[in-house]
Amino acid sequence: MNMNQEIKELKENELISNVSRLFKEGYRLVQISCSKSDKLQLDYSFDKEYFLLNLRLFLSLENPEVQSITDIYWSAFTYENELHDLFGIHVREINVDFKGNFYRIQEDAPFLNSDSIQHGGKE
Amino acid sequence: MFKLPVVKMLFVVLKSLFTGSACKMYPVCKQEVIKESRGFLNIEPSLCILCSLCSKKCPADALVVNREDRTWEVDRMKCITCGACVEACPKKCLILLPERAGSSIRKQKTDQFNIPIEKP
Amino acid sequence: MASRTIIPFGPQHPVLPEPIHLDLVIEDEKVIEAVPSFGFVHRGLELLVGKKDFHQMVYIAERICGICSMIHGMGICYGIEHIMKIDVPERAKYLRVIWSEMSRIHSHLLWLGLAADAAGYESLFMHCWRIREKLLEIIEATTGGRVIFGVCKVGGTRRDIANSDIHGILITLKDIEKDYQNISKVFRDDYTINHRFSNVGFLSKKDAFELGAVGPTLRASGVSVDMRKTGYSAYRHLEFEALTENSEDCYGRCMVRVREIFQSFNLIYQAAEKLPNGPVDIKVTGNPEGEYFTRLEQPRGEVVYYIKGNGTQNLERFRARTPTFANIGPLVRMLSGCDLADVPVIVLSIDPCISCAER
Amino acid sequence: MKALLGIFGFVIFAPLAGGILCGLDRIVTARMQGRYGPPVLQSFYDVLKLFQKQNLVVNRFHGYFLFCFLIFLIISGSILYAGDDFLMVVFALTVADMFLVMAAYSTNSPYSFIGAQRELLQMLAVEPMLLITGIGFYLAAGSFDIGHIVSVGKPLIFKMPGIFFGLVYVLTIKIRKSPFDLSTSHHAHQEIVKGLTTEFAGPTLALVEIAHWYETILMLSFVFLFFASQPVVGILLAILIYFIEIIIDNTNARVKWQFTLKSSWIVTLLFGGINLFILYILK
Amino acid sequence: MNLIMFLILFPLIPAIIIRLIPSERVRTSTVLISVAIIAVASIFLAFSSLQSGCQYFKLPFKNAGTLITVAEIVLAVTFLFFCRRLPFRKMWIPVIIFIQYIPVQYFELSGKVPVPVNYLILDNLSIIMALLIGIIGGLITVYTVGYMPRYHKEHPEYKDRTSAFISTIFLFFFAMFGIVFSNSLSWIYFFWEVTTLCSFIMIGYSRTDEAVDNSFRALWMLLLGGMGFSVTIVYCSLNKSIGTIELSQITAMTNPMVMFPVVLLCFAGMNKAAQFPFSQWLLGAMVAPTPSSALLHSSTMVKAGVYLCIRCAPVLHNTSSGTTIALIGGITFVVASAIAASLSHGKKVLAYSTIANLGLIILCAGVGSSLAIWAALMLIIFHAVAKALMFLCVGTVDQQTGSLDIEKMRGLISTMPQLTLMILIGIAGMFLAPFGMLISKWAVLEALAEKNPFLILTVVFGGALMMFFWGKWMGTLVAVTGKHMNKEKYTGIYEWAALYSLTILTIGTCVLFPLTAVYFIHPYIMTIYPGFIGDPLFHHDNIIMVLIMLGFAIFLPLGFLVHWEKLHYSVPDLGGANVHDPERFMGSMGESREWHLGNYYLNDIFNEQKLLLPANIVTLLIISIMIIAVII
Amino acid sequence: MSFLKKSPWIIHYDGSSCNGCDIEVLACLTPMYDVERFGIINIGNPKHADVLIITGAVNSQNASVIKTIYHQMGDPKVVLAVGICAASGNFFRDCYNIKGGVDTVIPVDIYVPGCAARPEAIIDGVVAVLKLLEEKTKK
Repeated sequence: MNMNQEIKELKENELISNVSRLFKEGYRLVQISCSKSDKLQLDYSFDKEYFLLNLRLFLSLENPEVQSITDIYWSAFTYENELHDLFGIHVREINVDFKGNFYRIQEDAPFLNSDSIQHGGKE
Repeated sequence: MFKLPVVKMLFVVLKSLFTGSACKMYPVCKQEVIKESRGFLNIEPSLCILCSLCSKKCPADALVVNREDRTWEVDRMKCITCGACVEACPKKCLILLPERAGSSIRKQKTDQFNIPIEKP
Repeated sequence: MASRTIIPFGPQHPVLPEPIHLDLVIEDEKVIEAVPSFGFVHRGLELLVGKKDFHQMVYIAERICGICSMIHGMGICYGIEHIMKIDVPERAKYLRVIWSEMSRIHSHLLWLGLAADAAGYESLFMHCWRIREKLLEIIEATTGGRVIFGVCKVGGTRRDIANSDIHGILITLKDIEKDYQNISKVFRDDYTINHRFSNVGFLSKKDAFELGAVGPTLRASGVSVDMRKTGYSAYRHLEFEALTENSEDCYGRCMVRVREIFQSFNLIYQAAEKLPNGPVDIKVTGNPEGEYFTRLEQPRGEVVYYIKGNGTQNLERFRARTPTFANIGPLVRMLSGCDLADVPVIVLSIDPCISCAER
Repeated sequence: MKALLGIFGFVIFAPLAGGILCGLDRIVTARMQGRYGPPVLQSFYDVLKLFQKQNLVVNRFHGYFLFCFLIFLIISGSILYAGDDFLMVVFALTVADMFLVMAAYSTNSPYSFIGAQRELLQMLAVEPMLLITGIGFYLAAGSFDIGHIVSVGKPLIFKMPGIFFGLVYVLTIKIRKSPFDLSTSHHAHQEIVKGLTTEFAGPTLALVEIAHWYETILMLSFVFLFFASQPVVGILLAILIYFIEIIIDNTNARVKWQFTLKSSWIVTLLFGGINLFILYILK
Repeated sequence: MNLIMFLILFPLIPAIIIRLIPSERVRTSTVLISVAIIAVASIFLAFSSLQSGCQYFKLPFKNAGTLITVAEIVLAVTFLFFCRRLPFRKMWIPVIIFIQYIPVQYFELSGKVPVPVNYLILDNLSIIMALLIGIIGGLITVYTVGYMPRYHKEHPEYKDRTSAFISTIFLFFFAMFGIVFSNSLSWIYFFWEVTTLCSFIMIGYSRTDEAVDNSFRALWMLLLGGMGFSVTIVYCSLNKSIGTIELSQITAMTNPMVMFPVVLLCFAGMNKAAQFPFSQWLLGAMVAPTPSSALLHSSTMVKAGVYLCIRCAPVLHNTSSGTTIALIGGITFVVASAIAASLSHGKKVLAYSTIANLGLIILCAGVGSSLAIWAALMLIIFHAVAKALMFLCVGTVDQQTGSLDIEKMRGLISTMPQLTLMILIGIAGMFLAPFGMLISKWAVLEALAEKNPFLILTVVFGGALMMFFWGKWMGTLVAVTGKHMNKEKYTGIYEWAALYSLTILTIGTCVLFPLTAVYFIHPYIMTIYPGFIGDPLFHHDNIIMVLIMLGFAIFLPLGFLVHWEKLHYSVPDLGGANVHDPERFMGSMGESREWHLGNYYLNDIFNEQKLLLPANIVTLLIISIMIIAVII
Repeated sequence: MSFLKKSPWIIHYDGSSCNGCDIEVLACLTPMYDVERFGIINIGNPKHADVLIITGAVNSQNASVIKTIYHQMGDPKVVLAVGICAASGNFFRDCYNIKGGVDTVIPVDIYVPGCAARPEAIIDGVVAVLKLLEEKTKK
């Protein structure tokens, strides 16, 4: 089953070239996700004939910033706005920029501030 | 332009007009109880050992086990009747019944059970 | 000399069972611009991984969405099992297939009803839901819940269907299928349904693929992508084809779902026939460590879970990319240029599950 | 005197009959959908309840317009039951509808505004057919006078089947049934909420409901006129037509305004026009 | 007789005074006094000769024919004078002038034209027209006095030529009175051309490029209509079986030869009444200041066209030419209504609705039965009153808000309650039962029902379309936006005087329509159709019903004054996306956003560009076929 | 005599719920449960509605929506909170974006428990609401 997935680590400046190569090769954008450990780990997942290719980027926790891929995959704006709202990642040049109003959460970037879990409960 | 099977819906509609409603008439007729249904968390107090495993396993924090007062409480307005506690209970004293909790005008609807000290 | 009308559409709106908001700019009922808005259902449950252990996360994952609950639960279990290298008993795999196909039928019937309702076809809505209720009875009798199944757990299933009951269930299912047959013909042939669905919400094959549409939305544009073909659970032992339509519009999306219901019935029959004996779960010890992307096929399309464990009871990251979320881009594209009356139909044609999308 | 009696009868009994008819409609609809349905008197309960509700308004204009709507609808029916000019009935009906549209406009709310637009479109779709019906009566019975039309010996349906079909076609629009319930519908699963009644609440909405009863009876009276020489058959057939409308309501999705307008105009031109032509030749 | 001559000639006096004395005070007082005199004179004329049937008058002096000939030559020279600066590619306009004047002048100078015996006619039709011109035209003139200074304040770029404008209006009265009282075709021809000249001057008033363009378009189109007269006069002179140029004699003939001149006269009439394919000049006239539009659309100019057609109606009755003319009217009615439904420019909508209503009148004239003429006359009266009111109201709104767009009139009832009420009355007068137009439409339908079911189709569809666009407009006005700022206070006393008078007139004509019918219209119809015994609408309780409805329509508005108890105010339903400001909602991007409502214009179906060309082509074809058929 | 209990019209708003309760509320309208027997219509328009049915918890964004809908309803009105999310917020109350049950923004009259609440439970709630409505009109 693992044959169906592959994770490829990238540097930040390689992202656009890789994504546009994948676009030309006929990959479908599956998702963009992020998870936080000591760094921010961005996963761009693409699919071609049930094969999942992940491009992985690492961003620093301080002022994370990444270039938008919406010029290549138009519909990526949903994921990128989500990244902005939940992780506070500044995505440059999104085609449909909600400017932090995608989810309209009261606190900024809840996923970035990991302690928000602790005082999250409101009885 | 008009495909003939436009009659299909006519058939369905007329059939249900003449065969009567499919309504269960719930408050008038009694609810049919499906015995596998997860509806209502109940406890057999005599078996409980106040281990509070159930309240630890509960994802919704609906259970409160108080060892000092020897009480076992379930808040019906928090319980999601998932059955995690039933699985966790070492004494098998919890059970999910097919009945369901009634509505209430209060936000909390706590059922408190006193656990008898006597253990077999 | 048309003049523009700018109105809000939702969040509270009778044709939308769930809150979604659109800013509509219309001209003679022609939509010039539609900007969607989200966050009315956003709960942030992905962060609950910090508070709940991975067994409890299954319950939470099931409550991402009440309609897709079975497969959400199954997805997280599947991912954790994969990370922990647990081999689930065969019977559990087949049972999972049966339940997920039941959930597909009930979800599609629900959708068909809502779509009919959005097109103003109230009686068809009622009949779809009447049939759905019969199925829900079976679901309740086997899982204990009507909408939240709660049968999946890490390492197998929580309940078993007794072999003696299966026969009865199959008979009831066949009845339901027969009943459904009439309804499916209505969807296929009815003139007004055609009028409302055909050539509405056009999404070309190329667009559908590039915009990352998933599920029936993608398949209705002629792209054959069905995650069940990856063969998770017992799907590798079952015979089926990914159903596609080439009309690239709401009618195609409707027909894909209409046909998938028959397919699901068929899959249930196959699975019930092949159902092996044996236990339904194995004991799980230890904690997950590692990461995995689970991809399953929900009624609404491909769902992707990213699960990352760090060796503790709590997962480090749980992310669900739900089909609706992927379909929002295509939805925005479809909405421009449609009629106001088509807006609900188009919005529904992606089978939006907002609570899935926003989690 | 007879005219006064007719008016009096209409004003008193039309809402009662209309309400019961709507109640029956709801039961039959429910049964067709596999449901059980509300009590027969449900429509009356609804209206009485609405009178007990708070009178919630956006501004005080629309209540006035709705009152005018009801008044002119009653006038329209009264002209019919007084046995006067058919065209005048249609014109009064137009005025009534126009007041409804104005009421919706005056609230200045998005959904009722769009509802009002659609109502105008529906009027646009309906009005030619209603007038043609009147002219058909003139050609078939020799007079626009309803008193005269009723007294014609043979049922007029045989002379004007095309017009009858056209009228039944647009009747769906008038009694606000699917597939043509564009501007407002009883069950509000519609893209524009409740359409032009969105902003009416409480007693003002009750006026709309009562007016709807009057309108239903008025429309069925139009149908009745085709069978006027046999009153019993006429009433039965009018009820049958209403039943057919319920079936149509339950076997069709709501169509778009383009279809509504175009199809009703085509039906009007085709069936109404040809029928008029034949009547003219026969005359 | 003297009164008629007085009415025709008197307007020349103020015209000259105003032209010569530029003082504003003199101008104002002259206008007011003259208007009063004209109005009183026309009313007096009406009361003195209402029951005396049709009267003809000879001229007391001999050389009237020569006088008119000289005047015609002067007129032609004036036209040519205006054409002097035309670019070469438009040189065909003077050519038209030559073509139509030279033969007529030749015939007249050479004495081949038969000399009419009765130069003047006075019957109820003339009286109705005279009343409309005298009263409504007069009110419009009064309005102009208040309007023009403000117009120039708003448009400092235009040269202030108010005196010329107002004097043109009086010249217009002169011409119109001339048309309605003349019986000699050459006289009518002369006055006809004077109206052309006046409208030319008025349209080109602002001297912008667009205005000049439009004025020349109006000129050549109207001259083309004038051609109908010149040919008629020549034909009538040549054809010995006709041998007269007296309109009353021509229309009383049963000779089939008379068909050709009558059709040509109707052609001229339809041209002046802006029927398709000649509608463009009237639309071009929109560039002129509002009073001139009001004048052209309501009581003068276009009414001259339909007046002529109605004069011809008895001949057209039951002929194929008549049906064809009716068909053109019907097509105009439907298409103009459809186009009006797709427009949001207030004045344009009014213009197309004028064209449509004139189409209806032409249709009636073409049918020519007694009831049709009854309807046509009613239409003329109601249309003139309501349209004048509408134009003046819209002009006032334009001055106060700076926009003629119907969309911008949303919520006008909050900002300009009185004016809005007037517009509403005007609109209601245009199409809504129980107001005037509806009574006429009713009559039209009843008239057509026995005559021709095909033309009925045009009427019912056109009527429905008309209801659509008026309804839209009415609704837009009554939308209560909650912005309460009175913008009306800048309206001047003259404007209010004219507006209130017209409003009262609109209601008055509606309430008193049975009297109008009995005292004005029935006698006229009886002169043409002696068998006419009052119109069939009057049987049963129809009148009572109409009056009851009218009562409701007039007295129900008092409901506004009653303060409803127990109202709870709320905000509009915006799907829950409300913010504090009821005019805004929470937009998708997380910012509040203003919601906005715009009417439907059904551009897919009814489109000015799409409909105009085919309608013009079809009507042009029909007219050509008709004329050719009549010649053959 | 109060006719309110004979014809309560409902409006349904989905807060941050998981859809489970929503489809059960809808299921109440459908043939098997058919609440139109009590004269209930899902009117979908706050101005016409008498009963506000809310499913799901309240988050920062839909709080204002719920408040707006509540204030747009004419008196007398009742609020029915369906499902335990609407009552207490379920386990979502620990989430960063959830304020808690419906009662944090508007007063709730009846709570219906269940996850997801069964149609029968909702009908019970509605019946309780009918009684409450009569009491409210008497006041």
